[in-house]
Amino acid sequence: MSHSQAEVTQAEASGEFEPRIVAFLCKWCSSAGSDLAGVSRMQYPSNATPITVPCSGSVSPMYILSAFKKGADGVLVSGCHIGDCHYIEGNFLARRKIHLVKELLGFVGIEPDRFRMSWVSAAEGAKYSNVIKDFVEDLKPLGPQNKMKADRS
Amino acid sequence: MPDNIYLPELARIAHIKEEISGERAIKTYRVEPVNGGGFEHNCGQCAMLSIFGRGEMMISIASSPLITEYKQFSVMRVGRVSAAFHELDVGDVIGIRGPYGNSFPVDDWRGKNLVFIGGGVGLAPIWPVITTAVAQRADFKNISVFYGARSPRDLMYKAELERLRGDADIQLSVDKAEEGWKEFCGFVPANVLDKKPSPNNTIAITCGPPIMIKFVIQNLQQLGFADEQIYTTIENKMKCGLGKCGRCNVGKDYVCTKGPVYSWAQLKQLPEEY
Amino acid sequence: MEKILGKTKIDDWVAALSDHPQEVGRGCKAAEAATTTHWQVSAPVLEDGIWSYQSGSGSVQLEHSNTTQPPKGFSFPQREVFFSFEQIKGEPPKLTQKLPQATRHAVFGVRPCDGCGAVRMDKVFSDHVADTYYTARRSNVAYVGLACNQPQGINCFCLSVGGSPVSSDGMDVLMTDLGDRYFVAAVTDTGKALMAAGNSVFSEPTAADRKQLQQTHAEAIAQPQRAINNLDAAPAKLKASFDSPLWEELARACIGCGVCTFLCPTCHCFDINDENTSATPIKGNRVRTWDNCQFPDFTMHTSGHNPRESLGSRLRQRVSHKFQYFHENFGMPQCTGCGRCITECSVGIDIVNVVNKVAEHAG
Amino acid sequence: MINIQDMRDTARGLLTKKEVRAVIGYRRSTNGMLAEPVVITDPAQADELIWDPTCFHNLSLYLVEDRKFLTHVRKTADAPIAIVAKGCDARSIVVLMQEHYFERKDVYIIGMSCEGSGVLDERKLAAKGIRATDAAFDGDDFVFATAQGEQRIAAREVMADRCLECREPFPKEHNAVLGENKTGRELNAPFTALHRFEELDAGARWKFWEHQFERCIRCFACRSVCPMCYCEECVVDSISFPVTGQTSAEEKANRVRWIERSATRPENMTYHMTRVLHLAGRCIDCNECERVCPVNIPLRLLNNKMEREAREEFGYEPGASIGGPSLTASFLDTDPGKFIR
Repeated sequence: MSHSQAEVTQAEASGEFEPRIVAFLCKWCSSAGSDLAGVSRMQYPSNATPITVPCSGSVSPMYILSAFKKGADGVLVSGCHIGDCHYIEGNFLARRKIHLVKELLGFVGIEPDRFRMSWVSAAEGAKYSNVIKDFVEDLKPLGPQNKMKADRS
Repeated sequence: MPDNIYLPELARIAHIKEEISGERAIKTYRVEPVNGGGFEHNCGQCAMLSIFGRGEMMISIASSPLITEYKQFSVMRVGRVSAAFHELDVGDVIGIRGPYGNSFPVDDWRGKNLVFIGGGVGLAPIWPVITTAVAQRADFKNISVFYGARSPRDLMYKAELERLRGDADIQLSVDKAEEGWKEFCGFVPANVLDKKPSPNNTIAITCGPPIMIKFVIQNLQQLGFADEQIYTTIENKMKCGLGKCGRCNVGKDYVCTKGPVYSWAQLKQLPEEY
Repeated sequence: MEKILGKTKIDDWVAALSDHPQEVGRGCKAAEAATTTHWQVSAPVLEDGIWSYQSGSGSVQLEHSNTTQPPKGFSFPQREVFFSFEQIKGEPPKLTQKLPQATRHAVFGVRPCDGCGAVRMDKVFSDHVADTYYTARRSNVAYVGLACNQPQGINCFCLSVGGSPVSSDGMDVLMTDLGDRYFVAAVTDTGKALMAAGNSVFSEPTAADRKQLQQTHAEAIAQPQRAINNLDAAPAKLKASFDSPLWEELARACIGCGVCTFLCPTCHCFDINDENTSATPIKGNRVRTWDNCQFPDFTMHTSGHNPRESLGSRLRQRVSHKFQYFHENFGMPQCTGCGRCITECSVGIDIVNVVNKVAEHAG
Repeated sequence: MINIQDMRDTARGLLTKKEVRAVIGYRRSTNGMLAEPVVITDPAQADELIWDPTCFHNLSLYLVEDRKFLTHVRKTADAPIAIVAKGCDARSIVVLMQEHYFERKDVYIIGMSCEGSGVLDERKLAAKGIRATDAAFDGDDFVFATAQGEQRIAAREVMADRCLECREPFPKEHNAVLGENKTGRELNAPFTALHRFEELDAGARWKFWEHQFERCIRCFACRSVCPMCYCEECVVDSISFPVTGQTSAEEKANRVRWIERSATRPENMTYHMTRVLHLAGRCIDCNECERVCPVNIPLRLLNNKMEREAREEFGYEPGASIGGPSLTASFLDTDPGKFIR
C-alpha cells in the first residue's frame, strides 16, 4: 500500500505520470473508429496501445487480467453498439462477461476506473477520442497500477 | 564445479550444420566458450544448454573429448527450447553448464571389438565414442557402426560416416525402400540380425528410439551377446542436472547423475520408469 | 550448554537476539558477517486459522500445535531467482547472479519432525554437489526446536520412522516445556552462540529441573502414536511392489494436487523456468520454484511421453521416494512422521496406511 | 432421518443387479473421524459406505475422472455409474450434463437430502475445542464421539457456512433419493458471508485480498478438487496440455504463458481471478475449493460474488436444469449495460 501511494505522490508532484492503457478494439467498429480519429487528425492522448480483436465477445477475461498483470494502468474493451455486431450476438455476450470481470475487479479492491467498456462504431472517431481522453483523465489521479502488476525487477 | 552450480557459462555458436530438414529437423552446433572457460567431458556425458528467455535443455555432447576447442551438439526440433535453438545463427551466444552424468567406460573397452547401433538422432550420444575409438584406432579391434533412419533424407552425419569407412565398417539402413538406395532396407534391429556381428570380445553400444533399442537388445541377445556386453543410454525430463530437482529418477537413481549410460545388465535391475 | 528459561523471559531472549551482533555463523564469510548484526526471529503465529512462521512481532509464544507449513522455506523458499538475464540482439547476454541476502533467521518452535526434515533437506542439497542457493541460506538459519510433550495431532508417527518427539536432530537448540519454564539445551555451536547472546535471561538448571526433563521426555516418548508397522522392511516391500496394481487402487481418490508435497518437511523437488519481463530486449529472471511429483507434467517428456502418467504411479513415486529410494541413497527414511500429508489431504490418502497396506500385500 | 442401511441397500442392489458398474460413495478414512471418497464395484463392499457430517466431498469430481479415464483407454461404459450426491453435488452433476460432459443415462444419482442440516466445518468444531473421533447426523444435531464421551451440538453451530446458506439442501435431480426434502428451511439467508464482507470499503477489500493472494502456495488443490475444473489444458500451466508425438515444436514453443509458476501475488491473483471467472455460472457452491485449501484462503467469497451477480443481474441459477443455457454463452436483451460508455 505505502509503496504504491508513494509512487502516486511522486508522479503527481512531478506531473509525469502517463497511464498506459491496453485497448481491445473490435476490428469491425472500434478499431476502425480509432483509425478514423487518427486520419481525421483528432487530438487525443496517445496512452492507449490498441489490440485489434475479431469481436468484443472474443475478449477473454484472461486477456484483461493478463494486461493488468503486465502492468497496464487501465484496460479498455470496445465493441459495436448493441444490434450492430457483425456476428449478431458477440457484443451481447461481451456485455455479460465484461460485467462479471468489472464486478470482480471492484470486489477485490481494484479501482473501478481502471477498467472500462465502450461501444464505438467505425463512424465514431470523435467518440473514440473522447473515450480515451476521459479514460486518461480518470486514470491520472489513480497513479500507476501496482496491485496486479508482476514484479519486473 | 563452478561457484554457482546453476549459473551457465556463455558460449558462442561457431558453426551450424543442418543435418535433416522438415518438421523434426536436426541441426548440429559447434559451441565455443566465450570467455576462455569451458570444461572437459567424457564420452556419453551431457550438458545443459540455455537460451535466455526460453529455458534450458539437456543435450548429450556429440563431440569426442579429444576435441577441446569446441563442443558439438545435435539438436532435434521438438520442444520449446529446441525450437528456439533452431532459430540461432552463427555468432549467437547461449548458456552452457555441465558436464553432467556418467560416461561410457571406453577405457575398459580397449582391445575389444565395438559394435555401434544407432537410430535417428540417437547417433549423436554415441558419436563421441565412435570418433574417439576411430581416433585411437589401434586401441580397438573391429569397429562397426549400424545406423538407420526412416529414409535417406533422415540420416544425419552422412559425410562424417563416409569418412569413417576404412577405419570402421559402416552399415546404413533405411526403413522404407527408395529409388537409388543401395544399402540395407528395413529396421535397424533387422540389419543387425542380418549382418550378425560376433559377440566374441565385443561390446555393443546402442542408442535410438525406445522401440528400436528394445528390438536391438532382443536381437543382440539372440546373437549371443551377454547383458554385460550391451550398453545404452536412457533419458528423462530434467531441470537441474544435479540430482536435486527430483524428476528424472528411475527408482533410486537420478538419470542426470547416475545415468544416462547403462549396461543392459544394470538397466534390467531398474524399474521401467523412463 | 543447558539452561533454564522462565516462560515470561522468552521475549527477553528474542530481544537480545534481535539486537545482539553475531559473529559466529556456519559457512558465513567474514565480509557478510560484518554486515549482519542480528538474528531475525521467527515463530509460529496463528493467523487465518493456521499456524505459520512469522517474524517481526518481537513476541514469541510457543503454544502452537505444528505449523501448517514446515520451516523448509527458510532455506528453500518457494520462489528463488537464480540470476537475471538481459539480451540485446546481436550482443552477448548479460547475466546477473542473485545470491541470497545474508539475513540470519532464528526459527523458534520448530517441532522435532521438522528438525529431522532439515537433516534430510541438507542431505539432498549437499549430496553430489552443494546447492549454491540452499547452502547460502541454510548457513544463516538456526532452528530453536521445541520438544513435543504430546503428539501435536492425530496423525503423528515420528517414533515409527526413527524419530522421536524429543529429538534434537537438525536443531541448533532444543527447548522442552517444563510447565512454567523451558529447559533449553544447545545442540550446535550456533545454538551455543544463540544462547550466549541471551545469557542473562537464563538460569542454571537444578537437579530437579534435570529430573523433570528426563521424566517429561520419557512421558513424551510413551505417548501413543500412529505407526508404520515395520520401517526396516519397507524398502524391500516397496521394491517388490513396484508393479503392484495396489498403487492405482490406493490412489483412486487422489485429486493430484500438491498439498502433500508442498507441506512436507522433506519434499524438495523444484522446477526452473525463465520468467520474462521484457520481450525486446529479452529480459527476465531464471527462477526456481517448488514443483512436485504429483503434478502430471512433472515428468512429462517434450514428446508427450510420461513415465509417471497415472495417479497410482505418482503416489508410488512419493511413497517409494520417502521409504525406499531415500533409504537406499542415504540410509534413512525421508519421511519424518509429521503427519501433514495425511491431515491436509482432502481425500484421505494416508501415507501410514499406504506403506502398511503395500507391505502387507507384498507378503 | 436417513437410515444409512437404506443407502447401503440401494448401492448393493444396484451392483447386484448390475444396473451400475460402480458406486461412488463415502467410507470411513484412516484420518481420524473423516469420511473419504471410495469407488466400490463389489456388492459386498456396500457395507463400507457411510453417511455422516464429514461427507463433505463433492463426488461428482470422480464422474469427471471416470469419464477422462474412459476416454483415455478409448472405452465406452456398458452401464451407468452410480454416485452418492447431496443437493449441491447433484447440482454440479447437472452442470456437467448441461455442458455435455456426460449424459443423464450415464449416471445413476443416489440422492441424499441434507434435511435440516449439512456438512461439518472442521474449523468451527476446532474453535469449540472439540476433538472428535466420530460424527453422526441426528435430526438437527450433530453427535460427536470424544474422549470425554458423546457430545451433541446443534448442527447450525458447527455447520459449513455454505450449508447454512444453502437454498436447496435436496438433490432435485436423482434416480433414488433418501431423506426428506426440506428445501425452504430457514437457516442463514443466502450470501450472508458475502454481504458481511461487502460492508468493507474498496481499500479494506484490497488489503484483505492482497494478504490472501500473497498467501497462496499454488498447490492447486482448489483446482484439482473442483469438478468444473476439468479442462485438459489450463492457463496456469503452459506445459501441461495434451501433447502427443504429433504436437509440433511450434505449438509447444508458442504456448502462451499466461501465468508464471512463481507463487507471487500478481501471479496468484491472476490465477484465482481467472478461475473464479471461469466458474461463473458453473460453480454450485459445494465450496470444496475453500475446504481443501491448506492455508485457508476464503475462495468462497469470490465464487459467491459471481454467483450473486449472475442471480441478481442475469436471473441465472447454476445447476438448475440440464437443458438450460450456460451463463456466459447466453444473454438477455435486458442485461445491464449502464456501465458501458
